[in-house]
Amino acid sequence: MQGITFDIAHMLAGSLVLVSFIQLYQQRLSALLNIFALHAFVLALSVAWQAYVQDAPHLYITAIIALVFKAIVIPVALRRIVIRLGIHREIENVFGVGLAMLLGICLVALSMVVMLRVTSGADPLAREDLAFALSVVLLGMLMMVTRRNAVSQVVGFMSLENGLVLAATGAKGMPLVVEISIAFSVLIAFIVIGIFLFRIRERFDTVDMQAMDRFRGEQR
Amino acid sequence: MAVIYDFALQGAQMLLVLLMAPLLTGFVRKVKARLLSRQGPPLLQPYRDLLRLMCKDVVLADNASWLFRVIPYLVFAATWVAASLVPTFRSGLMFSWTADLIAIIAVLGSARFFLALAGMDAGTSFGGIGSSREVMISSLAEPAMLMIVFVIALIAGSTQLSTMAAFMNSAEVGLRVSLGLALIALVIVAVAENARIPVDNPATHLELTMVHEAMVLEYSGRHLALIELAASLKLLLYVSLIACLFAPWGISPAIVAAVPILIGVAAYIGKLGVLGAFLAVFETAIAKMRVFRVPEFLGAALMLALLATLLRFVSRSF
Amino acid sequence: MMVTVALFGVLTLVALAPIAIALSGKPNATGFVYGACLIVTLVMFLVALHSLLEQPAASTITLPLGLPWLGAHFRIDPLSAFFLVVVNLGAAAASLFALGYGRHEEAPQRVLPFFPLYLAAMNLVVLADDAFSFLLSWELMSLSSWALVIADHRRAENMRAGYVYLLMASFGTLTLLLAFGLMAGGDGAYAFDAIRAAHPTISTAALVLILALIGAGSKAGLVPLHAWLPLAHPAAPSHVSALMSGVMTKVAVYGFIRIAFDLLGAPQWWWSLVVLALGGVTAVMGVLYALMQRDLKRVLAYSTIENIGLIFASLGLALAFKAYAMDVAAALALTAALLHVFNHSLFKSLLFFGAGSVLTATGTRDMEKLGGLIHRMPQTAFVFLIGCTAISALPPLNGFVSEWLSFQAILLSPQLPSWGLKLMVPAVGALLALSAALAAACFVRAFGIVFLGRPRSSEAAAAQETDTNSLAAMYALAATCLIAGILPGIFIDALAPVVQVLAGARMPVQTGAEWMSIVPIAESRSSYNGLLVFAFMVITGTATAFAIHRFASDKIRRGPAWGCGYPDASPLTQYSASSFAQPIRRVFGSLVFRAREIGTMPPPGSRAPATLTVQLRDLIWDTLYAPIATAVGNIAERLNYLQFLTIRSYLTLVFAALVILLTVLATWP
Amino acid sequence: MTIDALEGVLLIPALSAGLLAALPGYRLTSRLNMLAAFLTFLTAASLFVVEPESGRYLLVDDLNKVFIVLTAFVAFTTSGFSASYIGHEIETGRLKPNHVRFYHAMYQVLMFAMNLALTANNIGLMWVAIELATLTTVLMVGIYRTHEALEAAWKYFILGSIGIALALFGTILVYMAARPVIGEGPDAMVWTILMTKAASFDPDLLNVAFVFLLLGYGTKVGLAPLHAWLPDAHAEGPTPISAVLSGLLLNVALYALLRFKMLLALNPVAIAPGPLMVTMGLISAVFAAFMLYRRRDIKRMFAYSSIEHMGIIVFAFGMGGPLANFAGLLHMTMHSLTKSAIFFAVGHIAQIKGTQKIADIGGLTISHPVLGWGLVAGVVAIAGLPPMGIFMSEFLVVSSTFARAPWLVLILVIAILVALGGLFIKLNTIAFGEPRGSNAPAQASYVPMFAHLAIVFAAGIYMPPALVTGFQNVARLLG
Repeated sequence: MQGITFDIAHMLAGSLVLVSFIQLYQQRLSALLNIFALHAFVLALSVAWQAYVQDAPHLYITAIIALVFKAIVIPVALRRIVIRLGIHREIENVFGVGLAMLLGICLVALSMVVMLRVTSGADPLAREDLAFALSVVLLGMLMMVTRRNAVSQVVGFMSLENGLVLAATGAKGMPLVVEISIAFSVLIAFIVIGIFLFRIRERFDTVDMQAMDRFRGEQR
Repeated sequence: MAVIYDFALQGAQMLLVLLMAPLLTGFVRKVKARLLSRQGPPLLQPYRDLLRLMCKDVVLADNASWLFRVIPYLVFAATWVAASLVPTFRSGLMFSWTADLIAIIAVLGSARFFLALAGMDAGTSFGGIGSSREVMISSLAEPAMLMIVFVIALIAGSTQLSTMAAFMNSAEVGLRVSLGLALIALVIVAVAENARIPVDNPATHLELTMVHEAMVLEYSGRHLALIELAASLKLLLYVSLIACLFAPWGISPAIVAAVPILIGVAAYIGKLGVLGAFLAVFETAIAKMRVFRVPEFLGAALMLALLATLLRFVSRSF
Repeated sequence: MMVTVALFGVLTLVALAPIAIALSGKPNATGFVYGACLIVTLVMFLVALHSLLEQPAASTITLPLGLPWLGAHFRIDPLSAFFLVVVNLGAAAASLFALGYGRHEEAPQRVLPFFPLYLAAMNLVVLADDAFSFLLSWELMSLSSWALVIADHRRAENMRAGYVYLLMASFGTLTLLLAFGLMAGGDGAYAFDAIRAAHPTISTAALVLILALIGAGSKAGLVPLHAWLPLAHPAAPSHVSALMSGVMTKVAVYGFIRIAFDLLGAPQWWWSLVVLALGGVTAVMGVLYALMQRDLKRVLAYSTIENIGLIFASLGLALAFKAYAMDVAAALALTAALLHVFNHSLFKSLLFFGAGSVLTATGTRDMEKLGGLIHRMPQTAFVFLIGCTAISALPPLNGFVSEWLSFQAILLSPQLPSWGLKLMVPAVGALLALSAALAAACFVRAFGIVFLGRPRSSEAAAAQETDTNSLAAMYALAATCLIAGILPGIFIDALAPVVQVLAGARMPVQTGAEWMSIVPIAESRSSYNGLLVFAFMVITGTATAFAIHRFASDKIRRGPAWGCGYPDASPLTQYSASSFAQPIRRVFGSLVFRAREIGTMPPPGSRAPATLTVQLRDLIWDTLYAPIATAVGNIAERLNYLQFLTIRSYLTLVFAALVILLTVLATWP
Repeated sequence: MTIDALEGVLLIPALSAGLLAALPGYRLTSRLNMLAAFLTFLTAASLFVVEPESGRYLLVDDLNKVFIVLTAFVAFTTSGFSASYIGHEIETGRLKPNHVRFYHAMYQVLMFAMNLALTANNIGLMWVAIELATLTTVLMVGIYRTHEALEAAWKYFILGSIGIALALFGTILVYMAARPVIGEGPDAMVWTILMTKAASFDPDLLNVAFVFLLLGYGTKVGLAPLHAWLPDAHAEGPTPISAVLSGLLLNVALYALLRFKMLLALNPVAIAPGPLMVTMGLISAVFAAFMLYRRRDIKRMFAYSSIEHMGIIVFAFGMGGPLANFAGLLHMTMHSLTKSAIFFAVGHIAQIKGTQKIADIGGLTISHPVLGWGLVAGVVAIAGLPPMGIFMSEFLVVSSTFARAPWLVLILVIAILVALGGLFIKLNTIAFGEPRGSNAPAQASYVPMFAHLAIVFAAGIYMPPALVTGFQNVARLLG
């Protein structure tokens, strides 16, 4: 029984990393948003499984939040914004997808080395989870760094947060306050980003950050 | 009684240098003239010149200040005091400890300092040219002189001229490379300090080449006399210095006796004659150099003296 | 007891600062502040003199200020008493001078609050007995003088001078801070008593000495750390310049002596090599720079560098003797250094006062625009001349005495066992002799161009004699110069307790010698009697004058000077400051300054003027300071790109930092 | 039910935030704001007199007492400055009345968040509080709605969010490390419990956790290369917020770092956090020092100076030892007071001259002597010149660590010197020379600025023994 629960948790967490890789691979905004929905969905599954395994019903709430907000509401909202603002569908990458994937693999390897090395005393479930969570976090950051487009950066940020949720749920017995705070932070993040996107729409003609960088405050 | 005797001897020395100075100048002139197959002025001519100048009116430049009038007395006093402190016929005179060799040189430096100021007082370019060249020459001659003092003092263990003379007269000295170098350097410095050929020509009044004479160009009458007398005293001082340090034979020790003193006086006059003649020969044999060759000339003296300080360890009795 | 009185004086000075702010704009503020400063510093001078001469045991006090667990320690021992004498004598003279000079100030409210603060800070440095109080006062001294340097802040060059000054001062303070950090160790034993008790290892002590030499040397103006000095000293109002040059550099010397002779314990012989070499080079470089300047106050500032070089050379000699336990010789060298400290504070203040009077009277410091002031300002000229004679190390004034003592100490060098020193010391002696001769040239030039000849500008022609307060200050200093020159034995004996503490021995008692001679070792070795030299010169001079006037002629006629046949020669045909320096520039300049003279001669028949341009390069600035400034500029320019990155790039930085740190962790053994 | 001082410093701002959000009129609200801040300060000060029991959620000890009182004090003086500043902004129309309502409410929310972060006895709660403070300031920075302000807020928001995420990850890791020892549940996040058991935590996990916490909270502290938000946020927001950011928020983040450092210091096997902090501190100090030279915006320049000082403080704490820790605390306190005083001055200057461009400001000591000399005094203090308090802390940092790590301290000293050069080269043009720009008379209260400077001055010469004992206790706690 222990083996199967562990395997399933492992599989779900691993697929989250895989979905992160797929995100990295995406070239088009709409596809990226779809994949992000998938990402959130896998997260929800994983959290639900943890809730089941740890016998911690409050984690179901987190799973539901992840499912409803991240997998459905946000992708829909972002798609609307994309359509309404008429943002270029193509995503500009800083460097090629191949290199990004390669870097991603390196990051995953790094997080494995770091995590597997350090938590030798902890129970394996949490340890695997943490390693995957760190991978997801790092991949999310990589996406933010390699994409030039604001919407895809927001997506990168949110997949980073997914990694955090994964880590938090993996930490057995972590108080509820954390999950709620994550949910809150994502919510606030989204709201504020939304406000900003609106403002930016008012003031700037594009959400591409390069254009915004013209207003650097201090002229060279 | 002894105090009076000491006073008398010190006074005698003061008078002696004062009286001998113009004579030495006259003697050098005479020898030089003879070497050039000229009759030359009489030996006593410098005295007559001085007396004549003393009695003349002073013509001051319009712009000359009080300083200009004070300086001749200052220069004369400083040079005379310095010259009186160099042992001539007897060492260990009453006030010989007033100033050691370094101080004597510094007193001469004071005289030159004021003379250079005098050159600038009238507000003409001549004085300026003379002063600026004079300080350039002295800025090299003075360190060279001090290095020479160092050499001898490091060997003799004293800067007190009487002690130094006694030491140089003793068997302890021996022949040393560094002393030889110091002597050459001292001669170079003496030539430069006294504005002799090849550094300067005391007889010329060709404006662009002169140094000392340009500086005192505006002086006349008694002021000029004092400055000329100071120049003669300075020459005498250097000759006495060389005599006292490198030919200290015959100088009377500090004892109360008449005979050694008489021997001392005779030896002193003899040394003046020999060295004066050397100077005349040297001056006749050499041409005056361009002003900007002088630093090299004096630089050589400085280097020789420095070398001598470094070499003083090399040969104890070589 | 003494230290309490001194601290009370300091407190009064500090309290004057807010009073000065409150009084700003009032017409009598200047008189009040300077008058109060004068009284306070005079009292403190007497207190310091009393503790120096009466030698009560070191007087200490600890106040609950400064570092909380340590408190602020203050102490008067012979060394600090001596420097208190120097500081307060200079300060009193400056206050007296400023009573007159300060009235001409454009913006007194920018000077008045900082002046007493500056005096207080200098006193505090000397009084401080723990590292924190010392450095705090040290930096406060820099800061308050910085404020004084930029008092005339509308002139861009003053601001630049202040900037360079503040940077170099902070550099020095930080270096000293490092030195104290080493001496106090990680546990913070900052009290000087604790530092004395600690015995640093040889390498630590050596490092401390180097740091102290850099730190105190940069404040004192050792080449090549002198660059700020000729900029800052002239920029300040003249009474402040006098204090900066005459007194503050001495406080820096105090810092070095305190560390090298007192706190560090027994010196190593090779320390002296460094100090000697720096001292000798500084002396020559300083005076060569001085000879090339045309700004009168800058000449004086560079001459300060020369004198600091002399002092440090003597200190190096003292260190050498001390390292070999030749205490008597060390005492001689140290006496020479300390006496020169005292002497230089006298005549440098005097000269700066003179320069200040000239500046007030003519409105310029440019020597090429001055001349002939001896007619217009005879009294200033007279005292300035005394200052010039003294600083040129000419007998019978005081500058010669300390220089003579240095030479006597140098002549003891054959007794040193180290061959390096045996060969080095005479070479340094040559450098000192060279610098002394050049100093004489420099001050012939300074006095001759400024005071003699004919006025080179209408301002110089219309100059007025300065006021009585200023003159009183200058006369007082000139008289002290003369007294110290003809009766040096008294001053040497007064220094004996200081030297006894630092060198373990003292010079023989001088005041007992017949006719007030000074005899450093033995009369057969060397002696000098300033009183007799002076008396002989006065007697022979006046006797001669009397005799000639009485028996020969005393008539005077006036006539035009010989002008080579040209009528009405313009004053500009006189020798100028630059032309006066030309022979020396030719001799030394091509090496030291890369001096080049570019002359253009118009073709025959042309009426265009011929021109002569002299180019001098400050090699130390070019090779040391300019590259640092350029490097800082370049680095700043490069790093500045980081201000203009996109958010994504900043994220990349964060990301990179994270990845690097994780990698470090992953590979941590 | 009685409310102790600890709850008081949370409740007063929280309640007044609600009140201020509801009330119109800037005169009234700014006074109320001041009143609330003053009450908070009084309450905080009472901590020194009566120390309440640390509870399960709130804690008080020597370390955070210092921070709380400092925060409350600067927040109070800043509210005073803010009152006159905002008045001017309303007059010139840069801010609308409804913005002001929002502003004051946010000001109190910010105070609440900071106090919560300082008093929280739970690593999760502390995290929440710091995030709340960050988000509040994001909104305040963007309040002018200009391109630059929005861009600065956006930059702040994005970089801050990354910091939030990293810090959360670190917090989770600490929990993971504590769980095997303390057991599941909220206990494993309570400071007081964590501290007693830290020795037996998994050291490797703590190491990773500290990396994330250092980067996460380090972003808020403004350590290079995580600093990018800081200069722009300082430059584009209202000046009172710049003062609060530099003077307080950076401290609060630093406080969090220090707490975790204490935790790690208790674990004998964990890599000492020292080297990491020392490295980051040095990088920040050197980097910020050089950045001063090319600044053209007066507020941005002082923002970089804050980075430099944060670098020095982090360096001091990283080096550790009773003296260096003492120095770090002292430096932090003095920097808060001085930097906020400088921002008060800068705020008035920018309002008088109508610009923040250094090139357009000049000769202040002539045109506005009080303001100009106040700025000079501030810069003198911030550059570490005596007799101000920062001199004392820099003295202690450098002298106590030089024997241990000479090369590192040498770098620090160079940074200090370079920074001094950068500050004064700008000060020279701002405060001296011919006056440039508008000569409008200043209508501002200088009391907050000079109050700060007076404290900084006094601390440089005399520190009350009670304060010293407190600092020394904390220094000992920090290891």
